[in-house]
Amino acid sequence: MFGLKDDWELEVPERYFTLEDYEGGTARWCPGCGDLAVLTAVQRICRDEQLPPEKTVCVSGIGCSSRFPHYMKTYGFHGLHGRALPVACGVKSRRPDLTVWVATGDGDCCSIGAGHWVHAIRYNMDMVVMLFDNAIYGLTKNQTSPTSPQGLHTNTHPRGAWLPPLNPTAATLGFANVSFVAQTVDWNPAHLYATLVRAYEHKGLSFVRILQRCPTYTSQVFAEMQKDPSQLLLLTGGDNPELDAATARTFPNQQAHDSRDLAAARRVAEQHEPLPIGVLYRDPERPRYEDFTTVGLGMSDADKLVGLERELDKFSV
Amino acid sequence: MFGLKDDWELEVPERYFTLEDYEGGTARWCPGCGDLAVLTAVQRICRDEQLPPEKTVCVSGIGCSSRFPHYMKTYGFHGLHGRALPVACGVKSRRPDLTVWVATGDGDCCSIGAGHWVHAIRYNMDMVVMLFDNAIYGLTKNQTSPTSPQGLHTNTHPRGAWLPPLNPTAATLGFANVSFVAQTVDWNPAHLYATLVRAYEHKGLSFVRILQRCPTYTSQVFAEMQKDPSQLLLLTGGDNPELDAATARTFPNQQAHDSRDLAAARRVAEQHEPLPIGVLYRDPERPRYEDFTTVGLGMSDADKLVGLERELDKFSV
Amino acid sequence: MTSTTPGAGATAARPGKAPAQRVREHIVEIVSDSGEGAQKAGQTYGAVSAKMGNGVWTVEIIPAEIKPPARSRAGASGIRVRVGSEKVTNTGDQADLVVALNEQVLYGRIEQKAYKPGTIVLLESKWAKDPREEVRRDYAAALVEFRALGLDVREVALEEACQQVAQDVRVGKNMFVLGMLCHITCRDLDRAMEEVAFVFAKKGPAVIARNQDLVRAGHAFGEQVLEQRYEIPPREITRRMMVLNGNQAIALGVMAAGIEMVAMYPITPATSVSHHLASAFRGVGGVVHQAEDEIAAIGFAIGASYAGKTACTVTSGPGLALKTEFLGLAVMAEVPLVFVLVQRGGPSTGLPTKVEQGDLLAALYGQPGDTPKIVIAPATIEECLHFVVTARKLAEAFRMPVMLLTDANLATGVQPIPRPEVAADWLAPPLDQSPWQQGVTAYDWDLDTGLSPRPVPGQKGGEYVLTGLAHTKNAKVAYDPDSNQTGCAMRSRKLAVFGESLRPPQVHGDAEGDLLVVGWGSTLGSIEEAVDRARAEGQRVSALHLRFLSPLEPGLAEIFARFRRVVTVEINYSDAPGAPHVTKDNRRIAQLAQLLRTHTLMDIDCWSNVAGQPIQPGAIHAEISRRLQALRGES
Amino acid sequence: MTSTTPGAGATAARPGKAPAQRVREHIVEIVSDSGEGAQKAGQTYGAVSAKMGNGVWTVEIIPAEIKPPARSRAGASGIRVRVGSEKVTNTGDQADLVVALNEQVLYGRIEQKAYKPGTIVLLESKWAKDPREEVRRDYAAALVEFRALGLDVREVALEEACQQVAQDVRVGKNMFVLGMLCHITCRDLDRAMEEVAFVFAKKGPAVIARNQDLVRAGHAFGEQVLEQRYEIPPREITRRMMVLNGNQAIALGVMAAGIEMVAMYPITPATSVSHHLASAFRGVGGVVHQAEDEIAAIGFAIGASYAGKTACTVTSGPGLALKTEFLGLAVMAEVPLVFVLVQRGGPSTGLPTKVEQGDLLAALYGQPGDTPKIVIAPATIEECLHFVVTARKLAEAFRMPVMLLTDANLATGVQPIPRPEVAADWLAPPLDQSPWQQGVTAYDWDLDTGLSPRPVPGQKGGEYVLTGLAHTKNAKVAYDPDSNQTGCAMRSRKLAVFGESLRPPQVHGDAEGDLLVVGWGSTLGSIEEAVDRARAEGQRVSALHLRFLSPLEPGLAEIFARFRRVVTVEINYSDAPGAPHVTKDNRRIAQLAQLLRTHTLMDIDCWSNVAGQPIQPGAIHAEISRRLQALRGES
Ligand SMILES: Cc1ncc(C[n+]2csc(CCOP(=O)(O)OP(=O)(O)O)c2C)c(N)n1
Ligand SMILES: Cc1ncc(C[n+]2csc(CCOP(=O)(O)OP(=O)(O)O)c2C)c(N)n1
Ligand code: SF4
Ligand code: SF4
Ligand SMILES: [Mg+2]
Ligand SMILES: [Mg+2]
Repeated sequence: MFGLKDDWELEVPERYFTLEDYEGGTARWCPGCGDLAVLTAVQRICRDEQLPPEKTVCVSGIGCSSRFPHYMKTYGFHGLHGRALPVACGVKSRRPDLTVWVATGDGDCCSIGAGHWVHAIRYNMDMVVMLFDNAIYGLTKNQTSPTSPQGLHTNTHPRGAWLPPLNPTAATLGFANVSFVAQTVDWNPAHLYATLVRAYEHKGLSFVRILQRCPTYTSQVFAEMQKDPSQLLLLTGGDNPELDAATARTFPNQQAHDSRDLAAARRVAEQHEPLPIGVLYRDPERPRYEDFTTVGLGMSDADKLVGLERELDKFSV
Repeated sequence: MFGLKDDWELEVPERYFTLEDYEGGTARWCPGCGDLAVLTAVQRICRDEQLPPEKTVCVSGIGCSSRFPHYMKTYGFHGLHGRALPVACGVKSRRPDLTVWVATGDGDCCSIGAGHWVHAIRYNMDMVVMLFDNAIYGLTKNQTSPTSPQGLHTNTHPRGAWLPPLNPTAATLGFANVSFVAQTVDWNPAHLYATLVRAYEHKGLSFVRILQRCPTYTSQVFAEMQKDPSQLLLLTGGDNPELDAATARTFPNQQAHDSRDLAAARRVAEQHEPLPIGVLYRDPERPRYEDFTTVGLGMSDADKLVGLERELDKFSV
Repeated sequence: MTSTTPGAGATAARPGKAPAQRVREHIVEIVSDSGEGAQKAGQTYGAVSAKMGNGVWTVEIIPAEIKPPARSRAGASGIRVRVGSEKVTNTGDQADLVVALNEQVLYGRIEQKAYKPGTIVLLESKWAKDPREEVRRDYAAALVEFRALGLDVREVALEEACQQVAQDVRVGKNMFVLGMLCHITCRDLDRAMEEVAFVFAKKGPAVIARNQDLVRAGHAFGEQVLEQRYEIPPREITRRMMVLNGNQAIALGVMAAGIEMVAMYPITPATSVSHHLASAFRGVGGVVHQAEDEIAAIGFAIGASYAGKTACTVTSGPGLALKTEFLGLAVMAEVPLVFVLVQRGGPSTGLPTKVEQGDLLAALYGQPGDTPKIVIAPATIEECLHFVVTARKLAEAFRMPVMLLTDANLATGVQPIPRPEVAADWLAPPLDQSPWQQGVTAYDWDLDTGLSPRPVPGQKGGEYVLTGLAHTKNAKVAYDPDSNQTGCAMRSRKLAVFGESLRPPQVHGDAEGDLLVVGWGSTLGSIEEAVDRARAEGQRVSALHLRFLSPLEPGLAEIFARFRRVVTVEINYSDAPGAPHVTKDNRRIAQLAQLLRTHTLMDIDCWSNVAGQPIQPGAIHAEISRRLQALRGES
Repeated sequence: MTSTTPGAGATAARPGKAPAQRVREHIVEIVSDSGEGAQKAGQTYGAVSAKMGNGVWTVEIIPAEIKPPARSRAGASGIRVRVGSEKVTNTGDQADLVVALNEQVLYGRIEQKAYKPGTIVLLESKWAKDPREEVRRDYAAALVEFRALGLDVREVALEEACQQVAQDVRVGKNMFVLGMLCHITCRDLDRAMEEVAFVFAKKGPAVIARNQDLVRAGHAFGEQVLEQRYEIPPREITRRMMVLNGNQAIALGVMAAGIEMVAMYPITPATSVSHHLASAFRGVGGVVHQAEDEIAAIGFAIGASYAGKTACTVTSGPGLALKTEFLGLAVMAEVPLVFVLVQRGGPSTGLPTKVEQGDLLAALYGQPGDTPKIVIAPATIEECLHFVVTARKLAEAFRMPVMLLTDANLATGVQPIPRPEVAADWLAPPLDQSPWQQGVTAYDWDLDTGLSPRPVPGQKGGEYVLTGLAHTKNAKVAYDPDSNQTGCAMRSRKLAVFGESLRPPQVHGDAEGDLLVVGWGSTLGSIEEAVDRARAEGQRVSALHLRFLSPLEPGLAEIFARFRRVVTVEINYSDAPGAPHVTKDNRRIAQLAQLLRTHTLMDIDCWSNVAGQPIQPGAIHAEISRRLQALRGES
């Protein structure tokens, strides 16, 4: 299948993967950076789902968060700023056997990569897209991002960011063929983990916006929210993950949400105070682009040659 | 003001512009192409609003529809495929005195230009953006566009387009700082004209999706709708234009719509049968980017020199 | 002399069976408003000729607008067919015979220098009787103007004659014209009937019969139109041939190369490669991805290639511009990729449907930093097919992008070529998913050659992170001076190593002489034809055609040294030597010439233009003569 | 010899007042973990020196990560300050004196060849007593290793000493170090006090006083640290000076040039231009647009320029790649635009914070088709400011984009330069909104010069449609052969005409000799310093520095001809001559060398690397000596 060599066999049964099998060297983010929490969550999911490291690909753009693949001991593609999604889609297009994780920043995805974002949502290929939203350009040192709060003082807007921020979940919910949109925060490991598991389980493109602390540049942006759980609104029911009772109790605000209702999801996505977290929307029935791109994947050389001769015939005189 | 030469005077009072003053040579679109109707509507608005041709700039990308500026006798910028919006924003940024019209195609705006589309909506600069949506790549001869109906046979998808189409109005309504979204059809000149007038009047970026007939490649796409007015749903009330009674009567389906209600607008934007036309959404209060970019526009040379010396002082030892 | 029916300004004449004059070649054009079927008629005419064993080159005349208004000067839609006894390699000089369905469309062709004094123009005469006065006036004026230019205009009441057989003249006229041309140029009528049956096969027997009747009627009518007939004796066909254009050849090459993914964004004149693939690729298990833009297209292809799949992207100038950044990444991260660039007129949007060879330097140097890559340029339609196969092999062997530069001339030119014998080993080997060898790094550069094996996702133990940052052989990001120097050297080294497998190019003509004409890409046919003509006149001129632009084929300096003068002929911009303010010192020269100068330090001159047209052999021949004469003056 | 307090491994010593040794220059580095304030200390040290009248070059040492972990090898954060009696034009060779707050950060610097045997290293000694065993072990090992390399390591109990005055050592240590360095290198303590007051002005008198105390304490402590003191006699200051880096100079240049719009997208090392402008631009009525990406940034700038406003875009390699298509449009449609390119290590994402001169060919040839434009390269921080003014003038006079190539070396190097006398006529003239002259077309090319006046929206009667398609002088789309040829020729002609206003560049040194070293951009200081050293030794070597890359300055061939050998020194890739498989024939050479070869057909050699470091004068000097020796061998 898929042009695999005959002599290759999947050896999964003989192997058991531990967390270490996914740990690719010491992460070099700033102390307290939320990226680390996400890394840990993904490594745990890989372990819990026993994903063979060689069949797992982490794709990213450029930014602090896009260093993600370097800290995974899987295959990785740390490409160009804003271009994680086309690469990830290309990887998946003819390799449906690979598990694809995408790490992208608010600048990477929502600014320079915005066009690909619109279209990757529409392609709806089976992958988890993690938007590390720290409301700032981290790697280039403190410039305004599309999700920076209006008035935020940055190096490019020293008198405060001019415009109201873009809302990544609301925008995504307006794109055609959207199939999974969730929101979570890096500082609640249980919710983060559970949400990413849901994303992983969904067949199609799972878009997860992760509010991510950047203590170096935007410590103030999520500080309140982090201290005061009442600023979060836990979505429950529907496709939302079941949290253990202890974790669930830490959320004073909870709301049952029908994640199959697009209009409801859009309404919820507009909310800020408290900020909804959980699965906003899911539609398991949306067509996936790989259903088209994988056609013919297993074709034998003999069949290809027959096909080729047939094509040559069409031009022959 | 705005660095204009002292000896220049606005002579508008002495001039009266006729339609001819906006007609820039024979349009070279295919017979029956809907682009012509839009051109005529814009020329009429220019005349009716008595816009000085020299103060009017039409900006476009590349595509059949992007030939638009060539047929206007105003200033024009027929730039690069997908890049009409950044150019238009640049024009407006320091020339708030100019009226800017943008002509862009469904490929130009929603495919290659999608990233700029997201952000131009957010900048919300005062201009009218006309999306000529013929559901196809016209100029390059019949390739699938993001708005092509699923199953449409094109040169790149001879067995039918794979994915469900992107909905330009629904997407735009998900972008931050959106201030005006309307939808109309090229084959109803009264509604087209009235809608574009509303767009012109709105201060901020007015995004108007115009369903545009392409008899050459997608004659079937809007044919039914064109023949059968019951496939359209006329939005009324709120910011919607008042149509004359005769025109209004031709719409069997009408619906009162609160164009200040974003959720309602999004709901309406999802409707297809019948297809809503009119102003889906308007918010006159959104910040406009030119409020920031025009700061300092009128500064005198003397003041600039003072400012400059002050800056040099900061580095001086 | 001309039409059968008395029409305004048409002289009645009834020649008998016209005598056939033997010619070595003959160029016809059919020009009309768009939608009149001229192209179908011409293609069929070309196919008939190819089947007869003639050399053929067909090229469509495409108007700038999708559907220009009727009778517009810039709206010429049509086709040119050059038929010869020998192999025909280019579109040729000015036409011998033109069938024009109205007079206005001829203006554009005249502007493009398609005709010469003496070109016979068979012009539809109905306009002389048009109810609109301005039409009659324009028609009359054109007749005067065309004749003043020396065109041999014959008014022909085509529509009137056709009406007698056609249900709908507008639809049928093209086949009538086909028949007429078959008569005039002695094409085999039976083959024409066969070909018509083939072309209309899908439409059913009634349509076939109707069209065959039209051809027959046109054939009969042809007798009455022109006293001359031309015979272009064919050669016996010994190999199985295919008739196709360069873009179709590339599409077939993609399939034959075992490439399984082409990611693209529509752009003229590259798009038709994907049109063809979109319908055919499935037959060999491949897929076309129409991306949201060019950046995404190349990114998608690179992603697929990273994942071990053979991938290709196809574009033209503006698309190349957008792919610049990803192309640099592919070089840096050593991702195999076949990059097909169908060049068109530039700069910027330029002349989208016209030919230019103006992207050579952008391909070589366009990406910031040092980006060694292989750049090759097929010179014929046949090479368009085979070079894709080569490109894929090289991309994988050298773990780098390979660029294939063609142009609008190759893309749209149609020619019979030998049908290739495709072998299974052209196809991609199955994806290697065996465990990666322990101890081998992700970029395990052979320090001598720069070559390294490539791990592919799925290979256990090969896990690495591809990055566009400077990196070590372990694929680890590194900012130290030595790592970057080493990485750059290894990537560059591969070109030196590949270059060693190349042989010096063959000189066409004598190995020494007065003048060497150097070219690349689609100009091969015209250049060699021009050189052959000059050589037949006894001139000491030869031609050299380069297929490899990076690395260059070896031995160029030695070859050049054996000629008194070396000049490149290219379709791209160079300052005209005598132009105001242009000196020998500041002259901006053509792109290959520039490359060859820095490479050989020899005074390579250039002769180039950006007229957007294939360079005609006649024009090259004239330039050769001019230069040789100047040289004789010198010595 | 070392610390005042008995610490593990530190020898107690109490030297008296150290004697001051007069030196012509002195290079110090302060290296530490990030966040320890080393850069502020060094900048203040540099400013004090500049005010004293010394030549100064300061450059920050920036770690790859935002906040690398403490004590990490790649995490060195710090600063290098080169102080001289004369003007200092570059970062110099290996350091004379290093203050290191931990031993680990020294590894990265050693790797980057920043030190030499004999470099004095004042190393914080507290690590010897660290509670963590591995820290003590690492520290001990490093001492051995560093001393084996010949470094003159002196352990100093810095923190301990500082603790006696500082509220918080972590925050105060940098000022303590500043004081210590002021003592060792005989900096004027009063000026240092002034400067500290200036730096902390915003924080109020208490903070100022506390920091001044720290400086004083450090100064006193300095007496006890090192027996040597160094005196670098300054020269009298005759002009008002400014101390700034190249990016700040560009920002000031933008303001001085009357540019009113800078559209950019953040990218290292260009971003800081926009940081500076974002806070300062408002003072002269200008605005920075942070666009959604680089494509939008240049599009926005082009839009503003089309509308008659002076506009600029600033970027680095990957951004240049993305701007390729719009840059081509600006050339084609003749839109004035100042395009600042701050080069960094490539290809691809490469070495984002490191220097390279690798984008010259991409700037010149990166855009498909023929895209003549002016390309200039400032060679000094002062020129960074002035060349922007020039660029704007040229862009408007020649109606084309002007590219200004700087690099990370200029961007981050800090130097005193004469304060410019800004004139009102540097600013943009008011927008011309007077009616357009009847009968003048939108591209009313002077057929001799290619120049044309430009209508601006608002000008009545000037209405035209700018297009990237081939067009006539009326700005009408045209597909005919002549229009495109003419348009291309007119755009190219402007370069020839501009070139006539250039004069041959000045040779630094004798006008003839054995070796000419040719450079461009930021290497000026190092090259000339190296050449001066070699000349002082009696070598027949000179230097030539090019500021204009397109068009090239005239007379180069004549200048080159007066030297036996010509070699470019560049920071970009070239194959090493002796490397495996690299021959004279296939060697891939440095970018300026390539340009000069095709231009002069002379055998220009190159010496270049992609180590990501400024090329040190000592290294160039060594290379000069090597080459001259080889030459002597030859003759
Ligand atoms: C084409 C290009 N433009 C700009 C950059 C510089 N750059 C690197 S990362 C980045 C933005 C980072 O912000 P974000 O995506 O939010 O990621 P974060 O660092 O915050 O995780 C930018 C502008 C680049 N590398 N390439
Ligand atoms: C960078 C670039 N890519 C591709 C093209 C080719 N191209 C021109 S127009 C067009 C699409 C036209 O479709 P649309 O925007 O819907 O406009 P329409 O012709 O339908 O009005 C394309 C792909 C181009 N000119 N430039
Ligand atoms: S700058 Fe912010 S986002 Fe980047 S690593 Fe540091 S804390 Fe994380
Ligand atoms: S192809 Fe379609 S969109 Fe283009 S001009 Fe013709 S009808 Fe209009
Ligand atoms: Mg971010
Ligand atoms: Mg369209």
